[in-house]
Amino acid sequence: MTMDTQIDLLKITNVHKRFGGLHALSGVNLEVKKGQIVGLIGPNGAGKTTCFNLITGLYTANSGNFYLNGKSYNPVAVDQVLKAGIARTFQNIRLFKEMSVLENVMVGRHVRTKAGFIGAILKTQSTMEEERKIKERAYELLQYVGIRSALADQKAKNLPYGDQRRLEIARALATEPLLLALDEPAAGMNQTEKNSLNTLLKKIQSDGTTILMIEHDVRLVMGLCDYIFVLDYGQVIAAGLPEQVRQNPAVIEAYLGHRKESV
Amino acid sequence: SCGKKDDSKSASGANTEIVRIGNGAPLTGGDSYLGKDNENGARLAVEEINQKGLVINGKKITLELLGEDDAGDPKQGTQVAQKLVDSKVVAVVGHLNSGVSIPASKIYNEAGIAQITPSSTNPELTNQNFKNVFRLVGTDAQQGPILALYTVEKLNARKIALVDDATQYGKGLIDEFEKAAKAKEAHIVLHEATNNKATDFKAILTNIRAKNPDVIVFGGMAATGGLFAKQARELGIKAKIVGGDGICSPTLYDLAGDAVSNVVCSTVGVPKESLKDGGAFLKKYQERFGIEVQIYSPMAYDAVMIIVEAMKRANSTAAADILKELPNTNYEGISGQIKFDAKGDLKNSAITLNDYKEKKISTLEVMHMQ
Amino acid sequence: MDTFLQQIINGLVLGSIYSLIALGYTMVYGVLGIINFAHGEVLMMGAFIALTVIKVLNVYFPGMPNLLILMIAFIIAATSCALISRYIEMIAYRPLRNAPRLAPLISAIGMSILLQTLAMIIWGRTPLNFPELLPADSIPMSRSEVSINVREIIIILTSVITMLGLLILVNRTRFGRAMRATSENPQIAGIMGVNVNQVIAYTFMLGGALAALAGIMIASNYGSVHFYMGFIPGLKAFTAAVLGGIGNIPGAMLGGLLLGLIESLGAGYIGELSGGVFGSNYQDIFAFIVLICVLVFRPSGLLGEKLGDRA
Amino acid sequence: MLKVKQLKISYGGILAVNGIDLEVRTGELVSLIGSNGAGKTSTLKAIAGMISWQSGEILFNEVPSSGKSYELLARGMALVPEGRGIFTRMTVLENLQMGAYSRKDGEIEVDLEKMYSFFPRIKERSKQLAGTLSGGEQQMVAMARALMSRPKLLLLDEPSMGLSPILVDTIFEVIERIAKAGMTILLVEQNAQRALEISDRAYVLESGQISIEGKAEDLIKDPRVSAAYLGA
Amino acid sequence: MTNQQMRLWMLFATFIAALCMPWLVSFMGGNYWVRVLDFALLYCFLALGLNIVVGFAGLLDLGYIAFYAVGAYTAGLLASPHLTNTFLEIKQAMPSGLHVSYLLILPIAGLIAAFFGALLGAPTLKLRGDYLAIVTLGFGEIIRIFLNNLDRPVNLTNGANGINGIDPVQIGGISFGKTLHLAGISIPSVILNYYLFLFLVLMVILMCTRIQDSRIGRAWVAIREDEIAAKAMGLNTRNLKLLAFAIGASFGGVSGALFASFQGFISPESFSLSESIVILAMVVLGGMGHIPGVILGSFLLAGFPELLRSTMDPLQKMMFGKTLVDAEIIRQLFYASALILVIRFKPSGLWSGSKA
Ligand SMILES: Nc1ncnc2c1ncn2[C@@H]1O[C@H](COP(=O)(O)OP(=O)(O)OP(=O)(O)O)[C@@H](O)[C@H]1O
Ligand SMILES: Nc1ncnc2c1ncn2[C@@H]1O[C@H](COP(=O)(O)OP(=O)(O)OP(=O)(O)O)[C@@H](O)[C@H]1O
Ligand SMILES: [Mg+2]
Ligand SMILES: [Mg+2]
Repeated sequence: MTMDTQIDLLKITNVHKRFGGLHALSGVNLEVKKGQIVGLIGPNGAGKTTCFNLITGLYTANSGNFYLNGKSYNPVAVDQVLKAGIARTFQNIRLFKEMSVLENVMVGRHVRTKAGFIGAILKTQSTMEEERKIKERAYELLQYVGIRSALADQKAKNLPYGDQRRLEIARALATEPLLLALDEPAAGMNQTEKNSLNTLLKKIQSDGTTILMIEHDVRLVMGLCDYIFVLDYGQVIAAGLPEQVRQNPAVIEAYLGHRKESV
Repeated sequence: SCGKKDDSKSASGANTEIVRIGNGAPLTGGDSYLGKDNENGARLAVEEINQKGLVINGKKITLELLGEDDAGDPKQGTQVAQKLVDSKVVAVVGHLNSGVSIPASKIYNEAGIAQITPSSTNPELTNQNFKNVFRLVGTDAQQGPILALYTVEKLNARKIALVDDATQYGKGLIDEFEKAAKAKEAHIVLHEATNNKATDFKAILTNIRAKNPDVIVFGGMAATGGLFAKQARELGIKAKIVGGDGICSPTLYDLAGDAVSNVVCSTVGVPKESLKDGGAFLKKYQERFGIEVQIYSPMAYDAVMIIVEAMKRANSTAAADILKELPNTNYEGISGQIKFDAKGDLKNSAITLNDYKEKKISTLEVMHMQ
Repeated sequence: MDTFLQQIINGLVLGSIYSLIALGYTMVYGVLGIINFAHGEVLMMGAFIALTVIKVLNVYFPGMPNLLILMIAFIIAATSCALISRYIEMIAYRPLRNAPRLAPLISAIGMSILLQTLAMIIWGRTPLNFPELLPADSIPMSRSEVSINVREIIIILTSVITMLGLLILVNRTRFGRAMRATSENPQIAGIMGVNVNQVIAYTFMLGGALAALAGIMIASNYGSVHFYMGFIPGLKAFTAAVLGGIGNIPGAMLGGLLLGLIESLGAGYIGELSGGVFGSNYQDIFAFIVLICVLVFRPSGLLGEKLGDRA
Repeated sequence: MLKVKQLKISYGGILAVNGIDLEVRTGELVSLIGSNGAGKTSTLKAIAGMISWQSGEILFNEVPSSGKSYELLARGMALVPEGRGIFTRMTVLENLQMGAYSRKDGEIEVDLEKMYSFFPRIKERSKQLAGTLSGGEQQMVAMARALMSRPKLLLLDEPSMGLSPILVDTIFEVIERIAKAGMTILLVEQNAQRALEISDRAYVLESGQISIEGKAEDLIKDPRVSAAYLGA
Repeated sequence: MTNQQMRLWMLFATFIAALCMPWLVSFMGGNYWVRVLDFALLYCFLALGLNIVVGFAGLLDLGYIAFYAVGAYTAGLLASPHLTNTFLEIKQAMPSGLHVSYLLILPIAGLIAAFFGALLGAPTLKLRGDYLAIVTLGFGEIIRIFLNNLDRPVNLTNGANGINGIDPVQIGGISFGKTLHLAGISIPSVILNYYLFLFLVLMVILMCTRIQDSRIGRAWVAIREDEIAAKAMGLNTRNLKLLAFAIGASFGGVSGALFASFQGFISPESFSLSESIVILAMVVLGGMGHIPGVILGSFLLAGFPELLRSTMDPLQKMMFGKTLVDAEIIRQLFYASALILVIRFKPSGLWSGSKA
């Protein structure tokens, strides 16, 4: 571990979120250290996805402070959050279904590029050049997450499920995030597919991207994460290294259950 | 008769010739009951002439009416105009709406074909300095002042409420009325507007009721006017309702019911019953088409007649010759004596004021345009 | 004050008519999620059919009481419109269930034109008088000028009762549950044992009968029937349904009443309010501006639920 | 009870299921496992009459399927669909009532109580809009709803997907319980390990074809199965 | 490579065909058909503009005709005697009337329409589907009603009377409103306008294709596909939607100005709701979001009614010897049935270009 990992890349403090009468999050604090893979687990309806939605600006918090890279940020405009460096995937896959696989990744490059419509109409040199680079990078990313380039022109909706998950990750990576937020990336995968996801996430981590991940597969989470937060009823009930969390009676009671095989 | 072939010179007999007259009017859409009425008027005339037989310059002439649907849409209007021009019509009866007549007139003008509108009242139509445009109705500028004269002087109205339907016709009429009435120092208590697709007039009628006018002048058509009169009665309004030729149709009393007794409306020309063919026309029309004459079909009928008259005078069926002769028209039609001024508008025509007695239009008074 | 009260009454009557139509729109929307743009035309057919029945009855059974005539006319018109509506669904909408969202819009437009043209062929182009079968006796009011008649009261009551009936049907009955299930997810409704095609067909038939009712009310109120008569009220009712939150039954009622009041008060007072710059000719604008303002603050209408598209 | 013969399903020309045969006998718990996109959901949907199939035959209680889901339900088949498919805008109670939609007998109330005893959690929430429930609660509602039709054959499509470990345990316990009580079940699961543990027999579906079938306890030990689905 | 060449040849052939078209048509069917082509081109212009909003960005717009109106009235005011007749101050400054060149009017019309487009877009950003539809529909009606009534208190639009005497396009001394006599050939005004429209439509097609393949076009499609995911990918959906509205509207504005010059007269009747619906039908029936499809759709829906107009009556006469049913009624029936049938069998449009 280098010194780097001790810096909080993301830190949220005392975050509250209400939906009508429902207190979905009450006073949540999280820190994600640079370079780590951090897990966010908890029972269904605990508020994990809500937490993601707040961090990425899709929802607005009722109160709370957000810091990215040591600087305070106000997650109200999703595009601003993304520019600042947080990209995400969705619990229910949300690809641009009718667009091609490649185009999905190219859309991810949007925030890091700037050609306008005038440039497009006039086909200016710089626009063409930028377009070429977007495409090039998109192909690289497909390869990186392990989608065959033969599939690049397929419609996204026609990909197998596992590849759709990978594509979502590639699309998120295209935005050059500092932090990649994954909402149940392994949902609906079988064990073998989960294993290869495991490998991919490790590669992303080692290439310098920090990961915050929601996941119900305990084996995957425990094997992958450097640190884990457990959420229940909108509150952090436990946090620590995987081993610590696994032993925590509150966590066992609310989340893990007593069956040994699942752990 | 047969009109399959495109070439108008080839016909069934060697010595007969098919001569085409165009008609453009909305045959679909909300105004189509008026448009079809116009077409029917023209068709009746064409059929009558064919029946009687027409010989021009030694040739037997069969008239053919090309009735096209302009849908009341200016764009379709120009397409229809172009189609009629391409089909080599010798003259055109149409269109119903001023908004269509005006752009179409440019095409007829370029082609040198006469256009006689039975119903467009926008003064702008004949202000374009086109030599080929004629109209068989009074313009707004002609009808409005006469209605004002009647309302102020004959009905002794002191307080007048105005309602227009925000169309070119209704609004044009009311604006001209307002000008003339103000000149006669009448007091306009209210000027309300609605639209030509409205059905509910209670809101504006309530406003009118609050002002308690002697007369309400309605600028619009019978389809709305009938409902207007009926609802006025329901609100207990006793003021007379005065309107132009647009509401002078059987539809008005169909829709207004008893409330029609309160209505006075004007028609262009002298009363039809007083003309030699007027009453007969209404009957023939009813027999031929199974429906009643609406408003402008007598003018459309006359339009065909004066085209034929012009052919006879020119002894030619060429469009240019007909056009040359049309300004000299002096014809007693079923809509009255038809003469044109330099612009192509009706000269010295009469306007008749009517009310409804026993559900029939009946003449109150005949006045002359200034 | 008389004027104001009168305008409120005018608005309520007009609004009830809009509500009545909007209820039909909303119910079909509630189940299929499509706007049945041909609803206005079904309404028109209903009015014409009722008129024809009335004329026939007048010829063969002179002296039959008005209310009985009207009942018979309504029953026949409602049945016919239910069938028309059902066939519209079968021809224009059913094949497009899985089509892109705008496809049914196109066939609905086609249907509208078709029905208008058919009406034009059958009943001609001229507006026809619809006899006064509902009593139009003025109801005595304490204020001299304010007037409302029995027919108008009947119209207001009809729309309120219709709304209540629909509310009960949708929320309290087994068929209503099937409707709601179908609306949320027809496939899942199917595996619950719901015959989805049948539910949709019945919903359309009910919609058709409602349209006939609305058509007869409009025709009675204004005394006029015309092949074009469905278009504008259809549009207004669509606006009303959206204003209230489309798919929501009380919303349709509220939207309709509000629209009627806005139009009435708008036409009544906009002239004074704007110092004569605007007049009653801006009546329609008023309704749309209110609509836009409402939707800016409540993007799913007044009573429309916020269907959070969850991330 | 259920026989599927040479079933083929295609989506716009793409063959998703390519001629499979399978059978579920009365009282059995059979699972169908396979990787993503293998065609498991498609197969279940075809059996339940939610989608039409290209060729082949589906026999339910010896009678060919009409392909109409509402008829199949009336004949005793129920499906807990992938992704739960609860009616989010209805209350929990109404969802359960929908389950009993085609029943006309007077014992609906009795069955409601029975469901509440299976899943005490949803009794607390019976008046709540189902859309606001947590994922696990929704899954319970979906199961209970299917049971409300008193099915003879229950089809389950990935009932554990997206659930927390503790709920996965609960769901599998319930499945075991109802199977023991005599219900015939066809179970589709990604969690192959757990599914095989409780099943009598199993089929493995690979790119639209059955590659392996047999007793569940044999399949768990089968090296091909453990390599591909158990991540060993 | 040869594939590329094929395409080039095809394009070239189409282009030549487009050039010869009006002569051919005018020779065979008369200028009426050329005029139909002219309007088809104008519709094509409009449909391509609407396609940006509806097809690319997925925003249902039922009031698109408003921008056509804005463009038409811009031309109407800047290139007719109307303003000088009503405002004496302007008359004193320009006694012979306002006759601004179309080289200026077209961009101005585009810009003003774009402004209105953004104006419509702003309050509607949060609305979806049917809610957006009704608001845009309302917007279209609002514009039309204003045009119809803005003759008082000051006469800006001449109200329901419309504006007459609008100049035809004039470029380098050639007036597109009159027959041009050039080296012994006379080119009728409809053909001149055809070339003008064709040129501009080709420009628009080029623009549309380029935008579609650009970063912006991609972003629009992403928004159409899934707005939340698009936001999460950092797209500024607000600006992008406004941009779509504005660009789409500017196309409408320019074509409106062309319409005004072509007709020489405009009135609010031309900008009714049904026109908006017709244009939408062109886009949807042709193939939403697919440029060739949209072009096809606009030509078909502009041409088909006219085809029915000229065939229904002769056909009846040929078959039965007389007119049994009024031509306009058959025309309506056919038109309506065609809409229903086409969408029934081609729910995503005649030429949707989806590879699926
Ligand atoms: N848009 C919303 N409107 C209303 N309630 C919401 C909304 N989004 C989330 N909730 C509620 O907030 C709570 C937390 O939901 P959230 O989706 O964050 O749970 P989760 O921890 O991600 O659960 P799961 O593991 O099942 O995905 C739930 O009760 C949910 O119903
Ligand atoms: N509606 C559809 N249209 C087109 N293709 C489809 C459709 N539904 C499924 N497919 C395709 O059919 C194949 C089988 O899908 P199915 O959903 O049956 O797989 P599955 O085994 O249930 O996978 P999973 O584990 O992801 O649920 C996949 O390739 C899928 O992409
Ligand atoms: Mg979640
Ligand atoms: Mg599946």
